[in-house]
Amino acid sequence: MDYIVRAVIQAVQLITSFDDSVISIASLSIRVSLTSTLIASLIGIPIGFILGTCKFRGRSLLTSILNTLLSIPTVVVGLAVYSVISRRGPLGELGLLFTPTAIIIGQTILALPIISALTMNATRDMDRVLWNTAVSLGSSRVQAAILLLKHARFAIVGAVIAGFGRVVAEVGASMMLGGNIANYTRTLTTAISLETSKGDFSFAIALGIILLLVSFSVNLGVYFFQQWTRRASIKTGERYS
Amino acid sequence: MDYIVRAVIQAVQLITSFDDSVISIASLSIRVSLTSTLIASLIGIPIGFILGTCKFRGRSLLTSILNTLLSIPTVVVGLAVYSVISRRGPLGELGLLFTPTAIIIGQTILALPIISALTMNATRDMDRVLWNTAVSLGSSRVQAAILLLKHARFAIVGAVIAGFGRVVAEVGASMMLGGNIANYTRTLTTAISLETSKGDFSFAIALGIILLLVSFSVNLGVYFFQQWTRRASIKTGERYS
Amino acid sequence: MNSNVFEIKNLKKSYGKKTIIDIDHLAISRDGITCLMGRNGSGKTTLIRLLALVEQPDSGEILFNGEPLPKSERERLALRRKMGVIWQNPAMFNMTVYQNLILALRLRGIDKKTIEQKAEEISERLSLYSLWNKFPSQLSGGESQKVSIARTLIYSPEIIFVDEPNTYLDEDNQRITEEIVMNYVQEEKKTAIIVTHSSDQAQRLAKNIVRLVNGKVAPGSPE
Amino acid sequence: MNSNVFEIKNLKKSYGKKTIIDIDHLAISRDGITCLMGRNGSGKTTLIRLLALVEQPDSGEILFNGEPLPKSERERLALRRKMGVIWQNPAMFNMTVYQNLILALRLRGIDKKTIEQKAEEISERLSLYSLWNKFPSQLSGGESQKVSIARTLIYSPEIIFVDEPNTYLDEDNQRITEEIVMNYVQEEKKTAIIVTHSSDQAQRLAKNIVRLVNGKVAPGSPE
Amino acid sequence: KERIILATTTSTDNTGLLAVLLPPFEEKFNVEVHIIAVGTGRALELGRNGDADVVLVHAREQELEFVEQGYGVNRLDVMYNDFVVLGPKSDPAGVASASSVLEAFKKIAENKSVFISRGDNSGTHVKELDIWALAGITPEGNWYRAVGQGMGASINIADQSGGYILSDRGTYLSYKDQTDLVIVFQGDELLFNPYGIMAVNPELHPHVKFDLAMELVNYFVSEEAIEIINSFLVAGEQLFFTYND
Ligand SMILES: Nc1ncnc2c1ncn2[C@@H]1O[C@H](COP(=O)(O)OP(=O)(O)OP(=O)(O)O)[C@@H](O)[C@H]1O
Ligand SMILES: Nc1ncnc2c1ncn2[C@@H]1O[C@H](COP(=O)(O)OP(=O)(O)OP(=O)(O)O)[C@@H](O)[C@H]1O
Ligand SMILES: [Mg+2]
Ligand SMILES: [Mg+2]
Repeated sequence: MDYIVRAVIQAVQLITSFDDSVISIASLSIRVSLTSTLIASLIGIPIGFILGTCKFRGRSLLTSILNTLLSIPTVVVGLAVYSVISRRGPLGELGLLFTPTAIIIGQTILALPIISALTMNATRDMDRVLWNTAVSLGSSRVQAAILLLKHARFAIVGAVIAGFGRVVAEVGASMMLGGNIANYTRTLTTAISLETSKGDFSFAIALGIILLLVSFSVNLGVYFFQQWTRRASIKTGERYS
Repeated sequence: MDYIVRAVIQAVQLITSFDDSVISIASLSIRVSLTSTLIASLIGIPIGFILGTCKFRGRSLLTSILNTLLSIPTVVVGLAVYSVISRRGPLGELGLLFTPTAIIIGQTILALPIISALTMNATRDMDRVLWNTAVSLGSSRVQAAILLLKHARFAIVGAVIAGFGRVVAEVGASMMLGGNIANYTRTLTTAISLETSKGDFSFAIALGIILLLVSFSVNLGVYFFQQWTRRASIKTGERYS
Repeated sequence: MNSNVFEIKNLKKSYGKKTIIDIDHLAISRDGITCLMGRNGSGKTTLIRLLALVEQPDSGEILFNGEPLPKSERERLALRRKMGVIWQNPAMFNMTVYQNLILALRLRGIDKKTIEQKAEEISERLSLYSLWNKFPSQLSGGESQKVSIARTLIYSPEIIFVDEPNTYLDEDNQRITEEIVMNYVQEEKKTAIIVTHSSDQAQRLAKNIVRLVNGKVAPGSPE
Repeated sequence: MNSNVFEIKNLKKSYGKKTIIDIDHLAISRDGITCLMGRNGSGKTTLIRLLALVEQPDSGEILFNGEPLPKSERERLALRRKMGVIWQNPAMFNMTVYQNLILALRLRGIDKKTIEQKAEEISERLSLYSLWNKFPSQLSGGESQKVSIARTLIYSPEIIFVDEPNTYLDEDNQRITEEIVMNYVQEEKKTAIIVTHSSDQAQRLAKNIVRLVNGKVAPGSPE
Repeated sequence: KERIILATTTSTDNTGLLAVLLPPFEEKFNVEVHIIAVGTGRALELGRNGDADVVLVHAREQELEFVEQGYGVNRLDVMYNDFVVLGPKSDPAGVASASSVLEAFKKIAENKSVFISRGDNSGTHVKELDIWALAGITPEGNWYRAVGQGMGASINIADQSGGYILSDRGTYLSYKDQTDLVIVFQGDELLFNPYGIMAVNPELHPHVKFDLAMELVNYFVSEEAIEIINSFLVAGEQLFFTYND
């Protein structure tokens, strides 16, 4: 328990002292993870939607494969991407290894399956009647898809949040692809892993607490954004009620 | 690319040769992760259901907190549990550290937020009318909850699978709490991390492939179980159709 | 025994700022059919939700057989199991029609043989056999309404609430449903409370007609 | 121009092994109201799904204004935008009533001012103002039916399909809906295809009555 | 079977030495030695908390401090190997011609050649910092990159960025096939890498299996163990040396 108490104190100190290196580490974590979550959402939500709503042969096999990809270890993704972008790999010339971009690539791959799988689940239970309604009101297929996603927005936002949670917390790919280089590719999780290996457990937990605070802010941001769009949508009709 | 090709060959060899140590590592991974997913489901599904369906003050704050817990790094959970079950910790006397039980504790804590959060999302979009129907047909509250969960079973099973994916793929807590002891607490992920640290990347990826196969089998198991319950349910009325 | 199944005193229920139900006094007789009428949004469905114990009033009292509704969840459940509601919107669980049909019996822990027998009985009367293995999303509107009626009648509740029985039904099925309900009330001496928008139907079936206007009982209704 | 808006030849549609629609020949006139009748499960809603281009037939041909329905998604969309369906089950999107109401206009990229004006017009006729800020789960049965009618009429489709217009509506609202549809057909010269179970209503409104029996057109219907 | 927990460094375990060294002991005492292979810092922390019974690491200063503070007892020198300086074949800083490791490090710093530091307080990192200090250099700037990772991963990063790195010989040997780096400097006395073993103090942690721990500590310096250590080869080279000469 010791560690935890000390960790909380240390976390408070780190935050109140605006420690430069901690701020730069945290901001890298946010930037990298938000970017990869965004890219993964743009690709993963449509994939999940198609798997969830279109009936075709082999769908249940694809579903099982997608679910399996949820359990791909981060370090394996790290290794696989590494073997492509390392100097000896096919994309070696781009010199991506040990840069923030490399981390983004790895994290995008990590976030993809979870975002697609959860979108698939969210749209799978959905009523066919809603699709018919959207289409008969004059939606193109894409418009209808967007409408259904909007309808199930709680679950879709949940999928994106789970994707963000996965990548901001992961260490295997960031370590492997970013290299944990101080002031350049050191993220909160690679820093935590470093402190742990040094045996400085309470500092590691303190960084963990900061990571959770960072993530809490992101979640609050999402929450307020939702509230705001909802209020805005109600405003439209306010005059008349 | 090299690594990946070699890894695939190595994975095939490992599997076809029924390598003893690989089998014991894989079976420990399955046992530990299934157990923790089960425990986390028993606790997490009800929590998620309550957060999803009951309206009360502070619900959206709780939701944000739950979503934040999705991004708790595995090694931080490992450290926190460590500080409780370490010899110096309050539960030190139980001697749990570096045993499979310790891993189960850590993984259960890791699976809890994701299972609860996804259950919450799945039940949040649900129609109040369904609850009224269940209740007026004579369900007790618990029966009604079970009915609604059954109704949204795709998403609920999805939540459990995502929880399993998270824990079977995690390494931080297993490493910290299990200690990666050969033939005792070495799981697939800690073995992967060991091979990575040794620089044997293709062996690490080979183990990663085996992990995915293991996880695929579990997913297929879930799939066939669902098919079977569905078929069984249809059988009941077959005579008359 | 009291001749009223329900007696309502000063009942109020609001959603947000709007008062939906505001009834000073209303008695509903045990015998015969009571028809509940009123314009769209007048509070008919809300009143049923309150009487059938799926929702709690904000204030006021509902007497059931002369006694106040119980507070404990146990007793409320026991009471609810004597009642049945055929809701306005036939929501069904994502299971086969057969499973939806026998749900209430399973919830009550009835034995398998009785369940099968009752399922056959009701399926016979409403021609449901061919639907048993379908899922709700595969039913036509009228078919789901029939299943919704059947799954409530299957457990022979003492009191049934029927919120617009004719919805989606063709004329034959409307007649059959009417007959079943009439038989239920006249032969088996059960109580039925029916919401309908058809004055003809109300005239034909009802012993008493209660008219709701903006959540209040209109003058001319009983009491 | 052809006097038939739809002409159907050898149309077939099955779900699983069961053939739901099996129509050798059927013509639906552009003028006046065509009523589609038939028992529950006879295939009325399925036929509407086929005619309104939300589903593809298994075989056979549907001529629209004398020409076969287009194959390309682009043209199909353009055609669908001329049609409107008031579905049997008023499914609504989890947005405010106002947003549901103006959805079709937004999908067509109509400008904001026109949208507001049309929303006000239709809300006036069906008394919807007070519902604008509600969410679908907060509506009564009749209220959602009214919204469902309004969100289709708001974009003045050339052809409207109405699957059981009376569902959930009180007598006043039934009358208003009937008037709106009559006016739509008589004054604005649009086409309406209405499913109803009420022979009275069919007699009152229809120029032609088509009767479906097990997916086939019953003898005595036009052609 | 009883178990005894040995906390040690990853580099020790990864060479495979313990896999041949421990089985005879396990058989003799009918016990299982559970190896927890972690960083030096964490291994000592496990000892401090009483979560390990025996600690085997290579960071003499820290070991002595550990014993001084009363956490460890009966520390014994077990064996040693050495550190080597790795670098690209082209050796841009001309380290190969240096006469001492201090000179080698000076050349790297003067040339501003990329240098990868473990940066994780491991035994190797501590040794590297000692050398910089003795050489009178404060390493900083873009060429000096602290990566905070294990030895293997760090070698790999050095390889990918064409830089120099200080490594223990064991890890390098097991990596030899997969890296373009070569040994550019070795053999200085300063690069001596001694391993020490110690039991966790039973007065602080009454639950530790002190008797078995002492047996294990003594076993490491027994004739039998010395024989095994000296005949242990990696890639045809002897890796660890004992003090019995
Ligand atoms: N959850 C809710 N939140 C807010 N308002 C609600 C909610 N449920 C119902 N209402 C409002 O309460 C009023 C009464 O609803 P109720 O469903 O009882 O009407 P009803 O008499 O059954 O009407 P209908 O004949 O259309 O079914 C309606 O105006 C409706 O909008
Ligand atoms: N997705 C589906 N899968 C299987 N069967 C279906 C499906 N949709 C409809 N059916 C069946 O097709 C038949 C015709 O359905 P349809 O909805 O067209 O009937 P309807 O004439 O509109 O009936 P109602 O008056 O009850 O609305 C019904 O027996 C129904 O069970
Ligand atoms: Mg109602
Ligand atoms: Mg229909």
